[in-house]
Amino acid sequence: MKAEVFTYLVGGKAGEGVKKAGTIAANMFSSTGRHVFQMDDYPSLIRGGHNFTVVSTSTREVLSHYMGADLVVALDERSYGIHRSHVADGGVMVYNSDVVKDGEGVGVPMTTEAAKYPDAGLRIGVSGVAALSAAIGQSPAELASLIEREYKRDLENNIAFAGAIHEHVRRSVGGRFPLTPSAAPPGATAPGNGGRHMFTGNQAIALGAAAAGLDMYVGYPMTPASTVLHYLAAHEVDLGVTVVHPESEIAVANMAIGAAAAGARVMVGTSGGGFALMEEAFSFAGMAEAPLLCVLSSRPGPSTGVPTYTEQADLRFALNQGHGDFPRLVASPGTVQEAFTLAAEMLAMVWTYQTPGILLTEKHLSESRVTADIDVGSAAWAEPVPHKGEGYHRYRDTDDGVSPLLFPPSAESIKWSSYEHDEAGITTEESDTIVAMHDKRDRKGASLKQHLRGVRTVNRFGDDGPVILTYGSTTMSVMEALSAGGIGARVVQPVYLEPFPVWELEDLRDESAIVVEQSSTGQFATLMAERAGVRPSSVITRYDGRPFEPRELAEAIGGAAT
Amino acid sequence: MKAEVFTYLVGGKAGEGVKKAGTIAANMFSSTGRHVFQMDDYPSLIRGGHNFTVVSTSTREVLSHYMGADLVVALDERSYGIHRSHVADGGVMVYNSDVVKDGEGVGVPMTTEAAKYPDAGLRIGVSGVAALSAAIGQSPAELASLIEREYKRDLENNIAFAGAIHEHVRRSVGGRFPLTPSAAPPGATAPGNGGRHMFTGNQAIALGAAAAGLDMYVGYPMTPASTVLHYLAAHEVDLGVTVVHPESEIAVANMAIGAAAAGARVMVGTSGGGFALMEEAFSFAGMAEAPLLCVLSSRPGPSTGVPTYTEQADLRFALNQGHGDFPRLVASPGTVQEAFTLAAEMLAMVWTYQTPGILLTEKHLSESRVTADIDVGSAAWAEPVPHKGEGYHRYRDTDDGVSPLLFPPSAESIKWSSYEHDEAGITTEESDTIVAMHDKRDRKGASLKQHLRGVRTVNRFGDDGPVILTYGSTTMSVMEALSAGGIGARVVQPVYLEPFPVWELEDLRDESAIVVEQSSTGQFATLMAERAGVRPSSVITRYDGRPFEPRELAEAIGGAAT
Amino acid sequence: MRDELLTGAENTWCPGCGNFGILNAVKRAVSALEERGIGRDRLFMTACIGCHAKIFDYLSLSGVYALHGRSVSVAQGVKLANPDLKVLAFTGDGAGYGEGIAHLLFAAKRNADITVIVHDNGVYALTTGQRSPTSAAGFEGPSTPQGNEEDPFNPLVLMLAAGATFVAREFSARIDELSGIISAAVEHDGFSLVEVLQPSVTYSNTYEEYGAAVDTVREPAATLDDALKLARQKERLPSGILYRVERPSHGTRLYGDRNPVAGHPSRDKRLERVNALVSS
Amino acid sequence: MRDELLTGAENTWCPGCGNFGILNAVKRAVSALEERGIGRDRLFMTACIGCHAKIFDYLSLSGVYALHGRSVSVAQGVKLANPDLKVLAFTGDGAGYGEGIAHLLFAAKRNADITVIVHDNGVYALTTGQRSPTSAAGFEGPSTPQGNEEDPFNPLVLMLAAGATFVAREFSARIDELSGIISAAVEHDGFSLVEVLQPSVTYSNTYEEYGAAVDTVREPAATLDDALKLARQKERLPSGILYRVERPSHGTRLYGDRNPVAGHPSRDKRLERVNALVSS
Ligand SMILES: Cc1ncc(C[n+]2csc(CCOP(=O)(O)OP(=O)(O)O)c2C)c(N)n1
Ligand SMILES: Cc1ncc(C[n+]2csc(CCOP(=O)(O)OP(=O)(O)O)c2C)c(N)n1
Ligand code: SF4
Ligand code: SF4
Ligand SMILES: [Mg+2]
Ligand SMILES: [Mg+2]
Repeated sequence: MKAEVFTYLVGGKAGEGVKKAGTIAANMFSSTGRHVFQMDDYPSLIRGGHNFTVVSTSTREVLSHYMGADLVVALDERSYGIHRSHVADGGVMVYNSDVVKDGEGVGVPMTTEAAKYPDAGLRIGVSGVAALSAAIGQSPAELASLIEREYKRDLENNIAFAGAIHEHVRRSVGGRFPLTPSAAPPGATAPGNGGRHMFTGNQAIALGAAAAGLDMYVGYPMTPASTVLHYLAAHEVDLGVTVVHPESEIAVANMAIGAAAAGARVMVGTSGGGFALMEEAFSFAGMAEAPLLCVLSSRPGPSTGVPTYTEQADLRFALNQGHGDFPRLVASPGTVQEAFTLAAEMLAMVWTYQTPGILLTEKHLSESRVTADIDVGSAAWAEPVPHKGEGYHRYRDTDDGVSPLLFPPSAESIKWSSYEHDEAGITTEESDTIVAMHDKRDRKGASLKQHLRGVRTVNRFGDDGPVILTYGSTTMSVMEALSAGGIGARVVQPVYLEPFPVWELEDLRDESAIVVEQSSTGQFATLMAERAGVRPSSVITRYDGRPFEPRELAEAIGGAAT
Repeated sequence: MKAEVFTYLVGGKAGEGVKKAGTIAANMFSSTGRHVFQMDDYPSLIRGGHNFTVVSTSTREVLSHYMGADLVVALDERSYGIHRSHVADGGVMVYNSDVVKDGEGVGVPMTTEAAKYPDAGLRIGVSGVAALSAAIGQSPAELASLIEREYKRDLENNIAFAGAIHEHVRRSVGGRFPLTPSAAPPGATAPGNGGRHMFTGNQAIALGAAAAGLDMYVGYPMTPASTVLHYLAAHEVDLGVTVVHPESEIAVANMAIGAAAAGARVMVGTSGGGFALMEEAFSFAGMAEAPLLCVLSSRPGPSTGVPTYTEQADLRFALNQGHGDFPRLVASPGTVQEAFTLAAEMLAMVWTYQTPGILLTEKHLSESRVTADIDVGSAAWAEPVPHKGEGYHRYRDTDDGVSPLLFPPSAESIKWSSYEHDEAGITTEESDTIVAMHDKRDRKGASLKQHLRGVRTVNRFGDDGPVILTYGSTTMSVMEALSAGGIGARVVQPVYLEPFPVWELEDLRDESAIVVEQSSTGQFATLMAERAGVRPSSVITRYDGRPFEPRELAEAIGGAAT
Repeated sequence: MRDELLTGAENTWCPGCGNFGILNAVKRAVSALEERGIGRDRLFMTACIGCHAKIFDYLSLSGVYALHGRSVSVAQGVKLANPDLKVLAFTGDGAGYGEGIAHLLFAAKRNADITVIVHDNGVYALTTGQRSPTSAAGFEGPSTPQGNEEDPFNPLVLMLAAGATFVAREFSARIDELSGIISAAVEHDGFSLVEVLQPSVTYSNTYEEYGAAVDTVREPAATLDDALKLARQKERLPSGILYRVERPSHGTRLYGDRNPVAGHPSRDKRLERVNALVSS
Repeated sequence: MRDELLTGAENTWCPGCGNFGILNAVKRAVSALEERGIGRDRLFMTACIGCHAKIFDYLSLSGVYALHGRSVSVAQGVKLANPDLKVLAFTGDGAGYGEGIAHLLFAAKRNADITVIVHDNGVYALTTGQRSPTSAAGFEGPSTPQGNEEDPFNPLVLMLAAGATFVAREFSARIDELSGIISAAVEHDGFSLVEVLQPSVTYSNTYEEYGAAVDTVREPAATLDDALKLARQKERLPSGILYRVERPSHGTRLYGDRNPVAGHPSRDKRLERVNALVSS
């Protein structure tokens, strides 16, 4: 099983171009039509420390990086020490022999070679690409043209430096890992000549929302949600989405509600701590019936936690935000494709039902870069029920609880309110009106739930073997573990978590199941037990901030299943 | 049943002294040793509108006001209209005949009488007291001495005005409702001559925390929590509790964490919207292991909602605050006495287990004023596990997960952190340390849970009849409804809600039960079904902002039980 | 005759409250703006929570009744979404200078094209009279029964320091002057702050004090230095437009003449753009 | 030899980062304070989140590593709980002048007796270089690839406007001057702000610019007017203690010479007081 996946790992200091080397490697693979999964592991610092990127590639779909790498490139001593144990059977370690003495593997004097040119420290990452190029059997000319595309600044020195490294590696392991191209993917999104596109989860979310008609994104930087902000800001002009970065998350959420009241399809994004600051506005959106879509990308908590790593411990937090009774939507994508579709679908749904929603994801999906066929045309389109005719009341008490929308400029007055209000939006303290408005919102919640019955809310994979319950980015880990371990199982992945799609899970009541999640207390297992009546026979958790490793997870699943 | 309770209702405009009249009435009753329940109903405005106060009193314990009043005093026209239907059988309406023409009941020209003196508008509330005095058979002299105690400003005019009203009322219904004094309560807290003390829930909470050693209260005004702030500020000097009112709830929560790190027993308080703003700090307290006790007093939500009324829709919000996995304590008192005990117990527990806690209550308990025997000596005392000896590590990884505390000034360095950290409090991103610290906190959660097994976590009343599940201030409504309706039932009231005391509720698994709560979606019923496996046969909810009325509730319970 | 600018909701301000003056001034300003071609359909209001904010229920204008302290943020969101609207944010001294002061400073800094009207009564009125950021030292409220231990902010100085391009002060009793200032503020292309000295008859009855101390400023100060000096006067209260300067407004600097809402794309158009990016 | 003031935690600032200068200056200030009788056991630090805040892990002082933007609030809580401590709050331009600016303004307003040290590098460094409240207009960061559309705050002017009683500015490379300012700030009885011009070699390498523009101010300005003028200079960067004035500090005004923590009552004592109130 494993052999069909080739894994490349490059490690070094932050600021040395480790991530860039990984990205170039991934692009190289995907451009031949291969499937690729790229995972960046980096601490919360800007220069130094220890970064690494793992890229796994195959001719079949690959849904996780593997920590057993065929080719490891260690740019510094720390990387050599850490990643020695990550060299797979038959794999090769290429290390910087200037800083590692008597290492095992292929020693290359990277520092010495780099010192021949200015800015030695910044250049060293290029050797990661050069070593890979040699190991997969590229010629020096092929490498040179790659460098030309990717390292444009100070090009000549880069080519010379890369060539020298290539030569060192070629001598001992040149062509050791020839990679076959994969079948060409369906035309629409294919780059160049049968290649595949790669997206991070955050890019897919941004694109999905854009495809659903996003007009404005409001965000304040917070890892691992920041790249939604960065990506949309970078494409502000070509997409036609306005991007605003205000003074705080509180400003973000309240500005977004204002934008929605003016008619703009709007989205916000942050991580746990930032989302906590939006909580008051989340409840405000519930009362005002503001369509407010929030991307909540988790990292290990509580509090500041471990900012650049992954965890799934914000589940109960996401499901229960905001004081008071009001309908809300929470869903979590399992893959990059799904992130695209779901972002669009959720934007459309919060606009139809005028209530806040949370797209819950984790660093592992947000920042991993994966080959994915994104079917842009399949995206939902956010289109609220428009008011027609005379006599506008913002909170008209309709059968399904949904009040038609009208936007300014308008001759009729349109009043949104955080207070309990009457149909016209005027504050009320009257017993009957309070009840009527509670009932209206609850009915709207019921309509939303009814709507969800027509939507695919739970994914199922496989038709026999033990039941495995998982969600979010851990879905990818589970699926890859099953491939890696050759395990048959029935995987059940709820995509929608609130309203909880109990109707899709009736068959699991009182069934025993293996639960796989990234939270120390087993939040998802508890949810599935409480809401769906599942009996978790075994809860496989990981909470050290690192995503599951497929082979390790396969072993754990194997153990749990017997 | 009903007859043993006498109810007095006075209604008028805000600013007319309605609440004061009710308070004086309540004090009059309680000073004779009678049990009293006073409920103030007021909109969110300062002058005008419609306020009323209901005071029910009995020689037995009385746990709710009744809306069927024996004596209604309507100071203005609106009150007459609204409260006509609140006159009980055999009851009397005393109304302002200057503004109500052809009313039924005892018309008194209150405005005309008041106009004889300056500041007519402010004086009119005195007539509420004067009418009551006449109706219960007090002499003009008794009334005069009452006025002397209670309306000191412009005393002579008040006495003259009160006397005139008294005379009007005495003529038709003088002495209609003679009230027998009650048995003298246990000595300790009794005022004067066999009287009883009255406290609001918020006063009891403040006193309970003070009795447990509170050093500092930090608060930002928000109804219905503001009176904790006001009460402690008023008694800052005599209690020796420092009271701080900073710029926002975010400042409140973070200041409180700082105060705790310096060793101060600290408490904060707010309502839903304000608590939402503290959520980030709540998770911070989870990570830093800061003892942070928060009073969360609910009003109808979502969002700004209906600020001066009551609801219980913040339950799931309270139970799930803060991102990430960390232990937390949530409990809700059912009565004013319990509010006192629980506040002390919770302050002690958050200090022992160094984790945040929420004392969840509602406007109905916070602001209702009730006769209560508060046993000050029974209060818990907050005392953390102190560090002894050498080599201090703030987050020492102990068996029970509790790290001893040391406070500055200190020669050893004491480091609290919002980041994941090692035992010394230094930031970590290491896999093993992250796991160890998660495990330590989870173990501490288990210790807290173990501790709770030794605490009374669930109250039970009655030994046969249907099971009724309720919590918080609704407990009072349920108990009074059972008295009012002469209904036998087994009432189960979980006081602690997180850790959820499932061990106390095993006998209810798969049992059917009537659930009574104030939330439109039945949050408590869902919790009891999910966590304790109870089958709610019927969920009696009220969500118009008003507390349950005992006779109405008795009927609903009667209906549900059959 | 029904007043078209009022919703008809019951007014629950205390009789004599300074908020009535503000309400009347706003109504006059709306009429004046209409005469100058800014129709009320293009006016949009936001409000915080407090006595002041009840103006939301009374005025028959479109808007958002926002959270305590957040009307200024909501207003900026509205304006950025649809720059054709003229947005008025109503706030109090507690909401605007306390809970939400950050938003006010940043709105001034980035010259957000909104008008902020602060009903400054020096107290948290609706929550029964606690001290606010502009309460005098020694002020006795229920949270400071022994007297406010803080000195008040000078909000005008703060706003000038933050970069506000239009700063005015007026007394709520001077309805003509106030309505003139409000319409000028709405017409100002950029951030405008109107600090209104508003007596709370119940908690802080300052009619006489303000009546005696207010001085009309005929012309805005020529320089920021002069404006700072005017704003820092203590015995007298210079009123009127104290400072006005032109700077490009936030929306313009952010996206030129784009209008996100008016320019909302068709689905085809948008999918084309997304496709182009996905396939690039 | 192990440096007693360092924890030994690995330092992960970029080589050449201005934060090193601040760290060294603080260490010197701690020694100087010790010589003047303020032992390090009485020093307490709080930090926000950001590159700057890593100083928390490096310095071997007691403290709280707080949330992004909240070190100033936590510091005030510490100080009010135990006024015997000297509290230093470390913050960044993003944390202190952005997310948490309200706390800074109110700390100045109420003259909280804490020292705030702002590592102002004009950028959100730790989150990879987005613009901050002090970034220049046009600054290109990942959230503003087309250039920052806002003008920067002048934080010194804001702090003076808020009522700060001690305002200083220094360049992180001038370690001697900076350490002197920090120890003076700690000794100041009341709120002190130390704005440190801190180059981020990675995102905003301003060593030369600052080196050339810094002017030493020998004496604090005599009046607030003068201080405002000094602070508003644009071409040159007056550095040193720009303004210093005495006002009673917050704790003193709130509760005189009470010390909540040191005065924590015995249980008996407290129950006696509660009983007295309950039975009154
Ligand atoms: C987050 C939050 N905190 C507190 C409150 C309670 N609250 C409502 S109005 C108010 C004070 C308002 O003061 P100000 O803005 O000066 O308005 P005024 O009533 O004086 O007009 C407060 C604290 C709230 N609604 N929301
Ligand atoms: C509530 C919250 N929002 C966002 C973040 C993410 N965050 C961490 S550091 C930082 C910016 C720090 O900027 P600054 O204070 O200038 O510090 P620097 O890194 O430049 O020293 C941000 C936005 C966070 N930790 N918490
Ligand atoms: S309390 Fe004060 S501000 Fe509020 S309505 Fe009354 S007078 Fe006006
Ligand atoms: S990114 Fe900038 S502020 Fe952060 S450590 Fe590097 S140089 Fe210093
Ligand atoms: Mg006010
Ligand atoms: Mg910075």
